[in-house]
Amino acid sequence: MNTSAAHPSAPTTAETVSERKNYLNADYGILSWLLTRDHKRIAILYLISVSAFFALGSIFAALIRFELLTPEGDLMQADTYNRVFTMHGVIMVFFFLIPAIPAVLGNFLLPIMIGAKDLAMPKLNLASWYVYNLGGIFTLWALVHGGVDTGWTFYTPFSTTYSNTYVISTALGVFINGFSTIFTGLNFIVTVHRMRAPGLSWFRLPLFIWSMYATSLVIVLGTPVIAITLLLVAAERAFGLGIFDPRLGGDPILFQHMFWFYSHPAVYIMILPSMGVISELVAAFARKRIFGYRIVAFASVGIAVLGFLVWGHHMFVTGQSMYAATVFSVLSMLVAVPSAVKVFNWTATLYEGSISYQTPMLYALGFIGLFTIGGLTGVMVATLGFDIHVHDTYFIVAHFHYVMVGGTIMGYLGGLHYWWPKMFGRMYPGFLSRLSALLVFVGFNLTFFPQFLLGYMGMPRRYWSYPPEFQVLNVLSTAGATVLGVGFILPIFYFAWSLKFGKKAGDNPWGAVGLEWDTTSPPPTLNFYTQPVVTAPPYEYNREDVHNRTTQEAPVG
Amino acid sequence: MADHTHSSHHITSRKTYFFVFAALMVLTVLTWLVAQVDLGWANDLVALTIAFTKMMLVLLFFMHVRHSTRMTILTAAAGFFWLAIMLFYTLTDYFTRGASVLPVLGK
Amino acid sequence: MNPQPSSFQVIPEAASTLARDVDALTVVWTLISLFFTVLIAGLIIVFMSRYRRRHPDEVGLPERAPIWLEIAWSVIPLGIMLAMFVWGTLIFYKSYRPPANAVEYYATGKQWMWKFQHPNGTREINHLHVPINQPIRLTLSSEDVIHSFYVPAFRVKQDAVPGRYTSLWFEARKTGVYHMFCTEYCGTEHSKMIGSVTVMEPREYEDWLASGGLGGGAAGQGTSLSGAALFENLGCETCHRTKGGGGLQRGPVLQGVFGSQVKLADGSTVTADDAYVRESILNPQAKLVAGYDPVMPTFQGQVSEEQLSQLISYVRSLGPAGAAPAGGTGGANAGPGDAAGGQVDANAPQTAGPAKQPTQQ
Amino acid sequence: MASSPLTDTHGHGAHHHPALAHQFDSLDQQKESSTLGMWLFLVTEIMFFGGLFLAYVLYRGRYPEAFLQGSNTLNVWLGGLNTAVLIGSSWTMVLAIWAAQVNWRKGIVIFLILTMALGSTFLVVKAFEYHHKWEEHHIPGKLGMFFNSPFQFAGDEPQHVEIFFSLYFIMTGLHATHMVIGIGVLLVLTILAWKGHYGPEYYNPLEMAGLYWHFVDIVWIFLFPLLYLLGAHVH
Ligand code: HEA
Ligand code: HEA
Ligand code: HEC
Ligand code: CUA
Ligand SMILES: [Cu+2]
Repeated sequence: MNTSAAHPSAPTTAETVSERKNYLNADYGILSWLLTRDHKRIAILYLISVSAFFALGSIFAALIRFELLTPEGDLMQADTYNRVFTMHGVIMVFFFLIPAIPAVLGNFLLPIMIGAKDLAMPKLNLASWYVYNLGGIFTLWALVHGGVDTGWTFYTPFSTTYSNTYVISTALGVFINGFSTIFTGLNFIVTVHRMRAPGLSWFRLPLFIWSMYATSLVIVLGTPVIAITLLLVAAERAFGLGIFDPRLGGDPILFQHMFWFYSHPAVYIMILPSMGVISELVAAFARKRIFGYRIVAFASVGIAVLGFLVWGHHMFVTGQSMYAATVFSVLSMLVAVPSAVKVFNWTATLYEGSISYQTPMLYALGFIGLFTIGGLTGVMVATLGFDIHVHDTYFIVAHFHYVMVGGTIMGYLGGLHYWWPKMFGRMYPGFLSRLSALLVFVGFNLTFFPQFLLGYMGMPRRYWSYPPEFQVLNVLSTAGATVLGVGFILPIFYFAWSLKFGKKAGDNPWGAVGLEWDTTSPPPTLNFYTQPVVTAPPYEYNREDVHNRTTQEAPVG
Repeated sequence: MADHTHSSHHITSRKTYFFVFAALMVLTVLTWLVAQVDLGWANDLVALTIAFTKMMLVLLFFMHVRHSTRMTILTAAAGFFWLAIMLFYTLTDYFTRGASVLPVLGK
Repeated sequence: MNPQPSSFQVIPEAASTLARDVDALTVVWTLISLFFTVLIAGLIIVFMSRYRRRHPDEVGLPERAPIWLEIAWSVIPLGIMLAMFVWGTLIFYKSYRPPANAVEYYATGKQWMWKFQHPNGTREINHLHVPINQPIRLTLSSEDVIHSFYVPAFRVKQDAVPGRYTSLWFEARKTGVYHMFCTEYCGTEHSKMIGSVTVMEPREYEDWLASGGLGGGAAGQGTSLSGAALFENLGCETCHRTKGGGGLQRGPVLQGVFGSQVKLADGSTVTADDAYVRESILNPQAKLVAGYDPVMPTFQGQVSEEQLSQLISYVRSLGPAGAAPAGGTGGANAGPGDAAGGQVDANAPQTAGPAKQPTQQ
Repeated sequence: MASSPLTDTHGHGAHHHPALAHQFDSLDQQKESSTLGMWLFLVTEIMFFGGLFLAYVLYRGRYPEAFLQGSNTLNVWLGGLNTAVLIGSSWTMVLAIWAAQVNWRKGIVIFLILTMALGSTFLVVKAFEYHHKWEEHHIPGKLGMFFNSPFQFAGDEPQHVEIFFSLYFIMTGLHATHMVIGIGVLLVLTILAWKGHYGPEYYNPLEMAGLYWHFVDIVWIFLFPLLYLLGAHVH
């Protein structure tokens, strides 16, 4: 992408970065953050909240893995274990993975990448952060009072009648959190429609924007359903209604339909943004236009739409009609096609590229590999005959960690490493960051690959103790988690370090093209010095005028 | 910005509003009247058709969909379409279950 | 009683007609996945080295995206998937429709145990004995939350949903003892809602049925068991656990109960003697212990008189301190009783709650 | 100017309307954005109530008799009255916007107050209906017990009728919650209109509140036949 006039007389050299007014030093004091309406500051606020929840969720993951070191449940009581994996799932899904990329990277970059001054509704954006934290407080309240033990899926009638833990406040926490997600999604759609810079037509949008747009569609159409579903669960529990209670004539399977109507599309809320990030990274580090740009863009929207038609694949053995199961199975295969197309297009982009192995690219390549495995096993479990064996076993646990951790988190970390210099104007250490990418990749596979085997051997999920023959693989998995944990903890330190001591990054450290690289690092409050005008499609690495700018690269480490 | 047409500041007249209001009231009475008669399977069909008509009146006139951009119409339509997806696929399960309750082959 | 597979194996024992189908599907799927994973990873590695950036100013070549390539890599995976879909669905249909000669068994899930009933009315808890080479249709229901019946060796799984019946079928092809799991999360003891399926030769199965159906988990062991083993087999110990065993205490700890004064829910007290224990087992709701819910199922019809007395003597053997040990008809400590014995021996007298302290000896 | 970041357009020159927010270039862009935003919000509302309609359809199909009986305990007259009241309030709502369009500022206030009055009438009638349900012991679940009126139903399938009432209370309760929020919003707008904020060139907030209000009306348009008229033919 190219702009006619970036910032003609604005200071451009790295030395003046700190003196320049930017969104970070435009204003000081805690209130200037808490009351800000600047999408970039809200992104930072979100970064802090989301990271805190990630840390919390990870501690629970560590507890799960330690408990499963031995067949007998000796680290904690069964009840405790059930609460631990429930809190792990709830926090990771609703309070980390769903907001992570949209609310942090999306918030920061979406207006910049389309050349707007801010999102269309800045107050709503700030409200979204507060609502998110309010939902978090409800959930944490439940946590400190003893937690919930329903699993992140809140299946009835266990959650409505039999569990004697804090289901209501957790459900309300997730319910409230849903509003924050909706606010973000709604804001993004409106912004993409109405605030694009002059000349920025739909097919000049970066693929990250396309994926954020598709994600937002899913958010807007899906989230209200989980809201009403969990509200019903809370109401049923509080008032003893019978909507999901078979003893009172209700139907527990209805709950599952309503839950998965949202929660399957929600997995695309998690993966689509990450796919968008990967498109940016692959283009930037192969210095090449994404292979089949339009098809990749349409694939995002295709996944978003088709993703609404497959939820029943979580219910193959619940006694769902076998005909409905058949339909859901075949539709699940259809939705895999656009995902496959994306994987192939990224790979093909590397062909004849000019590939550099900066940290973000390592994450991107890791993503492609791990997502492929996760996705393929997803299609395997979408096959009816196979799913009856592995449903609710560790095979499923492995599948979704491959897509969620190997996919989404790899994308999130890759994106964070890619745009970090833009967000804070500083570079992080190259060696350490590459090391952490490597640790994450190796640790991840060590943790979760054995779980595929465990699952096929028949180890059910949500088991606090298990028959001894499963121990070997569980020990392996726990060992892997330790490596993975180190990989996750490292960035916390070097990112923090970089804020103060990191090398000044310059405006375009990667020599990438895109509107975000045309403004300063960190960007000014209203993002640009002059209104950018877009004259070309994205990822134009072969044009002469773009070519010149690539010399600015400041190699890392 | 490629996709939107300039939204007109169209002013609907008071008369139109009144007629729409009156039509809505008439339809309310109508739906009540029809409900007194047992039409068998058509009970719900008639009731829902009337409700749907009323909804369209509100949408088109009171909510100015008549004069809005294609984008608005698309958005509203998407909402109802997705609702239909949810209802349709969920009910597909329930309505085809009978078959799987008696899954005996060759008997 | 738990199955002990001879060695570590990734593909679990394939012991049903369905297992082979599922395994074949798995193998083919795994090969396909392997192919695509290796393809993608291989291409990435090749491109990574071949097109490494050699100069900081270098850019990639202009992109050429031939449409046939896009079509090819959409249509080929789609074709593969559809083929696998058809195959997988056929297997699913097969698993869904029991053959006409299937024999009806019943299973009821209940927090946290499985109760089974054989066609002749014999009942079992957490263990199921079935004859080999005989299609068996299991109708599932649940008394409380959703459970899921899963036997990995048979590759079958079906949720037991409260308020309705679901079913599955299998035909075992190998004698042996196999794991049976509950795979739908159902609360505290979800991971303890496990048991075994014993596949027997038809003759042995008949013998087993004839012996009252309460043989142990091991195949062919048709002899009657001691009170301690019965206590485990009938699932008593899922509710009457020893203190410190973790999890939820659904029924009173039985150590130290016998001979003590028991406070009942209606405020009265009663001495825990043989008659009381017998009534507690056959008609649990008649005298409710104070502080507990009326959740204990009746075992009327499931235990023979002989077994009943074995149970009673076992409960008597649990204390209080100084009470006549063992003895009785069955000789509670005589049998194998490995697991249960180990569990209940631990500091028996101290575990009794204050309300149940013996007041008379 | 070129070397300083794009500054906030607030207070720059008289050609900018005071209501124009900094992130927008023109009032038109702002209006279109909020319209789209509002419609997207309504889409989420459709899906939100949609979940309830799904539950309704399922149980209605499963327990048709119980639903007929339950429906017959509702007061069609009050339901009908409320339908009329709501339609009337939708009418006054559009008239408030019309008043803004023709620059009749007092009219805006009058019509907004009328709308709120009708909305409140609806809620009052609803409260009477709820009270009546309470007297008849038709409040489902523990809620009834809490209000000292445990659920009782003399006809067949009391349990399934209880499901009807659960849905009835949740659907109408959430609808009423939306009304309360709507009235709150209108109250703010009335004050702003009183202060003269709205006129022919800027009445966007009225339009947005109107969309919301009409949507709530539409929900009721469906609730009325589905809950009240369902069993009207069997007496
Ligand atoms: C980021 C989240 C994410 C993503 C992206 C996916 C992606 C997919 N998932 Fe996954 N899934 C989860 C998160 C996710 N899933 C979670 C959290 C659960 C468990 C919930 C719970 O119970 O707690 C779950 C469970 C789950 C189940 C239920 C299993 C069970 O409980 O029994 C199923 C069944 O169909 C399924 C299928 C799929 C499919 C078909 C895809 C597809 O979209 C994948 C498409 C991708 C590819 C196919 C890879 C790339 C393609 C190629 C390289 C080309 C070659 C391909 C072929 C020839 C096939 N998933
Ligand atoms: C974004 C989503 C996400 C993420 C990132 C993870 C991350 C991890 N998850 Fe999680 N997981 C889920 C989503 C996620 N999970 C969901 C939805 C479920 C289902 C829940 C349910 O069934 O309801 C689940 C369930 C689940 C299970 C199955 C539990 C069961 O069924 O009994 C297991 C078991 O191994 C597991 C392991 C892990 C591990 C090892 C990681 C690792 O990636 C984590 C790596 C991190 C660390 C190892 C710790 C890092 C250390 C710190 C941050 C410092 C503080 C730590 C200490 C001081 C101890 N997860
Ligand atoms: C579902 C859980 C459950 C199972 C299984 C169960 N019990 Fe109980 N049992 C209880 C509960 C709860 C009580 C206390 C309330 C009551 O008396 O019914 C109880 C009470 C008793 C008592 C009286 C104890 C006292 O303190 O006075 C005896 C004896 C007893 N059970 C024996 C058995 C035996 C023997 C078995 C197996 C054959 C068994 N129980 C199986 C739940 C169970
Ligand atoms: Cu029963 Cu899990
Ligand atoms: Cu899914």
